[in-house]
Amino acid sequence: MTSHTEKEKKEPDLKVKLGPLILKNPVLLASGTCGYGKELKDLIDLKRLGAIVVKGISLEPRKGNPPPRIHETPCGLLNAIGLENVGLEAFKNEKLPWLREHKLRTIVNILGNSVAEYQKMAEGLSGLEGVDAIEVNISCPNVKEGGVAFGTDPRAANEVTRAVKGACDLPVIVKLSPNVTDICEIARAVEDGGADCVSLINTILGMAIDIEKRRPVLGNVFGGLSGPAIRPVAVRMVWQVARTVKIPVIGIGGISNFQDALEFLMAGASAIQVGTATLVDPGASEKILTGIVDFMVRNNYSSIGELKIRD
Amino acid sequence: MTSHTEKEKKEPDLKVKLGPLILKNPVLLASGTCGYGKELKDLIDLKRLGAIVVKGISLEPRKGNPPPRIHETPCGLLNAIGLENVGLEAFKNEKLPWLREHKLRTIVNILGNSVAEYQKMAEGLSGLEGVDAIEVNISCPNVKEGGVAFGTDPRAANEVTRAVKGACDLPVIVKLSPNVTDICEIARAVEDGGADCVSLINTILGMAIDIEKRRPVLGNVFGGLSGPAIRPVAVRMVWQVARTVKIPVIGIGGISNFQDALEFLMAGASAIQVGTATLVDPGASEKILTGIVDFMVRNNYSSIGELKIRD
Amino acid sequence: MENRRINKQAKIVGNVEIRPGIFVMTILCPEITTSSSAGQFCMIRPGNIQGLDPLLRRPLSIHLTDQEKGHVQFLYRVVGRGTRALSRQLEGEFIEVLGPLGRGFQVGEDEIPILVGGGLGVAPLLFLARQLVGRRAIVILGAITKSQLLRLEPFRETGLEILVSTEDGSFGNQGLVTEVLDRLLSRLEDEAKANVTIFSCGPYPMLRAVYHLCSVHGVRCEVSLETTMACGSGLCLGCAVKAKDGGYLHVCKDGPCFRAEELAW
Amino acid sequence: MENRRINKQAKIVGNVEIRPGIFVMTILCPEITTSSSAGQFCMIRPGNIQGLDPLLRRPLSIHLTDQEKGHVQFLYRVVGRGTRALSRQLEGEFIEVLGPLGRGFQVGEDEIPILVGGGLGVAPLLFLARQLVGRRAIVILGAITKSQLLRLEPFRETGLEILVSTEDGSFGNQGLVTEVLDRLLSRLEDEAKANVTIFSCGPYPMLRAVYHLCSVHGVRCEVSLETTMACGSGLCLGCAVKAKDGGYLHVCKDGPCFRAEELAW
Ligand SMILES: Cc1cc2nc3c(=O)[nH]c(=O)nc-3n(C[C@H](O)[C@H](O)[C@H](O)COP(=O)(O)OP(=O)(O)OC[C@H]3O[C@@H](n4cnc5c(N)ncnc54)[C@H](O)[C@@H]3O)c2cc1C
Ligand SMILES: Cc1cc2nc3c(=O)[nH]c(=O)nc-3n(C[C@H](O)[C@H](O)[C@H](O)COP(=O)(O)OP(=O)(O)OC[C@H]3O[C@@H](n4cnc5c(N)ncnc54)[C@H](O)[C@@H]3O)c2cc1C
Ligand SMILES: Cc1cc2nc3c(=O)[nH]c(=O)nc-3n(C[C@H](O)[C@H](O)[C@H](O)COP(=O)(O)O)c2cc1C
Ligand SMILES: Cc1cc2nc3c(=O)[nH]c(=O)nc-3n(C[C@H](O)[C@H](O)[C@H](O)COP(=O)(O)O)c2cc1C
Ligand code: FES
Ligand code: FES
Repeated sequence: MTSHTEKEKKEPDLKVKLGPLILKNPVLLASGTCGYGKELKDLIDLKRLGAIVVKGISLEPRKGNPPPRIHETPCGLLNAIGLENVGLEAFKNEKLPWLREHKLRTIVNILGNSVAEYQKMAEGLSGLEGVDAIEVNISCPNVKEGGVAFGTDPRAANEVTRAVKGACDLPVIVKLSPNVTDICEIARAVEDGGADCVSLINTILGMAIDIEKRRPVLGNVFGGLSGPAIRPVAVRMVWQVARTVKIPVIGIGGISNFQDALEFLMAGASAIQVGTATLVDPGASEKILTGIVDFMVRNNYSSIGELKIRD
Repeated sequence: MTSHTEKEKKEPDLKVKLGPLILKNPVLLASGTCGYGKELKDLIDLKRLGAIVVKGISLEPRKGNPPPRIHETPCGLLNAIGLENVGLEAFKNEKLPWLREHKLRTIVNILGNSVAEYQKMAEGLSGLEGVDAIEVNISCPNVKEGGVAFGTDPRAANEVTRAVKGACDLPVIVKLSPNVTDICEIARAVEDGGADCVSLINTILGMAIDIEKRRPVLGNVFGGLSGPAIRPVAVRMVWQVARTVKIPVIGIGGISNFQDALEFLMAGASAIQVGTATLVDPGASEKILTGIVDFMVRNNYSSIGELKIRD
Repeated sequence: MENRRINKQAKIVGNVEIRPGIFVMTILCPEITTSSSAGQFCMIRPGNIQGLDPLLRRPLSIHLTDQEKGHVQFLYRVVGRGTRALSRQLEGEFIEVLGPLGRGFQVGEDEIPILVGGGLGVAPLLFLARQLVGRRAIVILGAITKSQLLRLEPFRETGLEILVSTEDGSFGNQGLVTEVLDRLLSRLEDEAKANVTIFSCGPYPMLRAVYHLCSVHGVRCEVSLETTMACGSGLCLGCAVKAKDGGYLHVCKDGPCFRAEELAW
Repeated sequence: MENRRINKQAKIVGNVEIRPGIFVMTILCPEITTSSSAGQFCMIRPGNIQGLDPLLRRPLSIHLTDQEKGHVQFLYRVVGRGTRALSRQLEGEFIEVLGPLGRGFQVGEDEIPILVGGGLGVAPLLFLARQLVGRRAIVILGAITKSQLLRLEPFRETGLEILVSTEDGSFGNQGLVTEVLDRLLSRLEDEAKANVTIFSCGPYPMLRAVYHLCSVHGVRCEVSLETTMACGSGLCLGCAVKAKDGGYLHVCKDGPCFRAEELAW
């Protein structure tokens, strides 16, 4: 009897479909926490993962913010890296070839100061071998429109999505900011704009004060809060958005172990990204993947989609 | 020399002025985490504190939400109590007399489903001996206007403030929700409405999923996240609001020790409230008060206002 | 009775693994020995937790007190991070303890108490049994199998009548504690039944079965409930359980020991 | 050189308080002994942290390695929660360790290295001194007072020339290490200076003074810097320090050991 039951527990199907993008499993590395992949090459087997989302790149290279850039908070991390990155050209010439050679599924996270910049980025990435999808980071301030972040204004979010979608033939994931009254409104706006998928959440705006020095800790005053501290907020938003849009949702925010990842997959995410946990332990994503598989086997789930709570 | 310097270090003045409300020190107990005061009477010396903000009361008693109502998250607490409370009449007859007898500075946290309900509450509390101020909780859904929370709509927030202010002669504190794109907009709206003071933040909307049972943990699905996890978000919002409005700000969110409290006082708060920390350790507020005083003496601050970072 | 709760750091004088994953911790806390009664609990924070995670204290029933030595004991099972941290603490280290909390078991003078404990549910019952020494009272202890039967010796030392059952029959009667209880109650005259009160603690399904039996036999019943708790002291209203009347009761102040008929089962 | 970093649980074989609040921890981690060089560091997570707070690993310089035994040592001061947790770990327990990380000190074949360490800054320098055994090299160690002077014996065992200064004169020369260094460099011919490189680790003001001296004397200088770190492995870009050219360098991959002239001082 036991051996019979054991036999029935076959390997679950881990494949996930994110619109046109099909990945072998739902565990991705989040942008800004895995460099351009190569930084992790001796520490984990990158090939095991669903995909890696590289550090956000802009049209021109950026130096980033003055230090201090990071600060630990209770179960969380404040960062104000300031989107330091090599820029589109250097990414194509210096970073992408390694990713391509190693046949790693690569999602390129992009950010711009204007709709036109986003569009140019999309054009520049379109048709490039090795780029599997674009993730549009709309959490940065829209300098052109007077400091309003694209991610907090449904119309701007829609416009950016349209522009990116129109400028390339790649699957487009739009990454949503949690710093909004109604994230579903933004999600609907980018769905209408043609997004193939949404990912959420980016960091929550926070800050800390050095009471001895009597000034903000971070060089940039404000920073983005990530890590386990924000997980309950992220799970809530994924739950809400998954019940609002028809396109797939990628869950992000404080995922440290397989149990956390399952919370998101049950809440309605089709895949998840591991961010801060990789900084704490570079092996976190692999452990999470193993844990998901074991859980599925143990509980007789045969596909990732089956995990979703349907209500 | 040393003895001279020691002598110069005189006791700092802890008094705080919250508009018309003057309190002997800046450490308050947050609504929903200290009952109606009496629950703590054998555990701390309530008289030492600036004031206590009693559990939010509504016009009619409320049963609250089905269990489970609380869930621990990393450095945080999700709660979905559902505003269980004894109602205005029972508060006046059964809870207030004890607070009055013990001469405790009492701020009454109120909530309603409509502007009219808030107004009635304010009328009912007006002129009552023992009530020092009203704290208006605008984070609950505005049932009349179709489920929009008063706290997320500047016009509704303004209207509620006006109604409460017009219905009583008490100092009115409006407690802001963090679940908004721009908390400064709401703060301005309630300032325009005549609020004497704002307090922030209330809990951040979150949820958790029980992966074994494959359903939300909380009986109410969603809950409010409090505790150290949210502190960086709260400090940021206090910093922003204190630079936006002219009325005093009370800082709330994840304050567990005196260092945390000082972050808020430096960020621009005139006083602070201790919430979840009291649940973890009923003595937290007293330790925080002692810690603030020691810090001020050590660093030669002579008043609470001096702690504020001016930029 | 006025509350005389204390909130302090207490020194650990013992922390012994009596079964795999099951510990008895003894702390020095004279204040609690003098003010607590059986069925009450404490909120505990292990002193070896370095940061703010886990955040909340954990509720543990008072297992036994020793007024002379000022000792308080807890019987606990390692189930998660809080209890794991606790299990790693050594003699001489400290824990934070708030207690005694809640409503304990209410035993009438002339009653015949029957204590029914399953698994870890024996934790508060040993304290009760000690309080009943010299009285007419019966203790029914149950477990799945012999090796999971807890604290039989200390119960025996009370001199009370002890009935034991294991589900697999490896020790005592074979079967559930409710079967033992059923047989016991069935043998009683109605007059005797009127004097009996059941005091029970254990897994929820067991408590429900006990309450059901008590209804059938028409005997009084008190049960000790568990819920998630944040404060344990009536501040947060987080520990609600459904009451018979459609409202809610709060385990940390209305309980953890309830008259079973107050609850919605 | 290709990175050969490892990320694993390593067993503690010793954790000794050598001065109040100052510990030497020894772990068993043969992989690191074979791939590390002086000036590199590891990211450490104490195994006795129960929850997720503190969240991040802490950077500690490699103090010494023993290839034969497979031992790696760290010299650390208890300053906060992470180091406090570490200090409470016992032999036989585990820590999580990621390393070796970063760019170590780069010592040329024909150079005369002068090592300048203040306070805890001696941590990476002992490893360097060991690598220099048998070579012509000088070590300058400084502290505020005698009792705060660390690891003098192990440095002496290297057989290198050791100069010691304390600010209060309670041991060795009275004054700052920079004064000792200044006198030393002043005595050297320009030709000799061309062969000298300073390797320094200590508080930032000391490093700045050392670099200033080196500029004046025209000698090469490498310094080991500290910043807050999240990952220690080049993933987060959090450990930026201002570079001479107006851009940023990253302490965890471009450093922690930098040629001093690359930095904006
Ligand atoms: C009034 C009262 C008295 C109790 N007395 C005892 C006792 O004497 N001995 C004993 O071993 N345990 C007792 N418990 C249960 C004990 O409180 C929990 O086992 C403990 O809180 C788990 O903490 P943890 O951090 O180890 O586990 P967690 O990591 O918090 O959780 C691990 C698992 O335990 C469950 N759990 C968490 N909290 C509770 C809880 N409060 N009650 C039940 N299950 C929970 C979780 O759902 C999860 O499945 C009592 C509970 C209450 C409410
Ligand atoms: C490359 C590198 C090598 C290091 N090598 C050693 C070493 O060999 N021995 C040693 O004792 N220390 C070393 N440090 C410093 C050590 O990392 C910190 O002391 C440690 O991270 C503090 O952690 P904590 O949790 O105990 O303190 P926390 O609670 O995090 O902080 C307590 C105090 O320490 C300060 N602090 C926090 N992190 C750092 C940091 N990374 N650097 C400096 N100060 C910090 C905080 O601002 C605060 O004032 C090194 C740092 C770096 C970057
Ligand atoms: C150091 C750091 C850098 C980040 N950089 C980016 C970025 O370039 N683009 C982006 O879209 N998100 C960036 N993020 C956000 C993460 O991708 C992720 O959305 C967020 O951290 C929440 O997930 P986590 O809690 O698992 O870290 C960054 C986060 C961190 C901590
Ligand atoms: C159990 C619980 C109940 C609460 N009830 C109320 C309430 O009735 N009214 C209110 O305005 N805020 C209520 N709050 C919010 C707190 O007053 C406070 O704003 C919030 O918890 C953040 O502070 P903290 O992190 O210090 O807890 C409650 C919070 C908790 C944890
Ligand atoms: S646990 Fe807080 S009121 Fe019961
Ligand atoms: S600490 Fe993360 S890149 Fe240096």
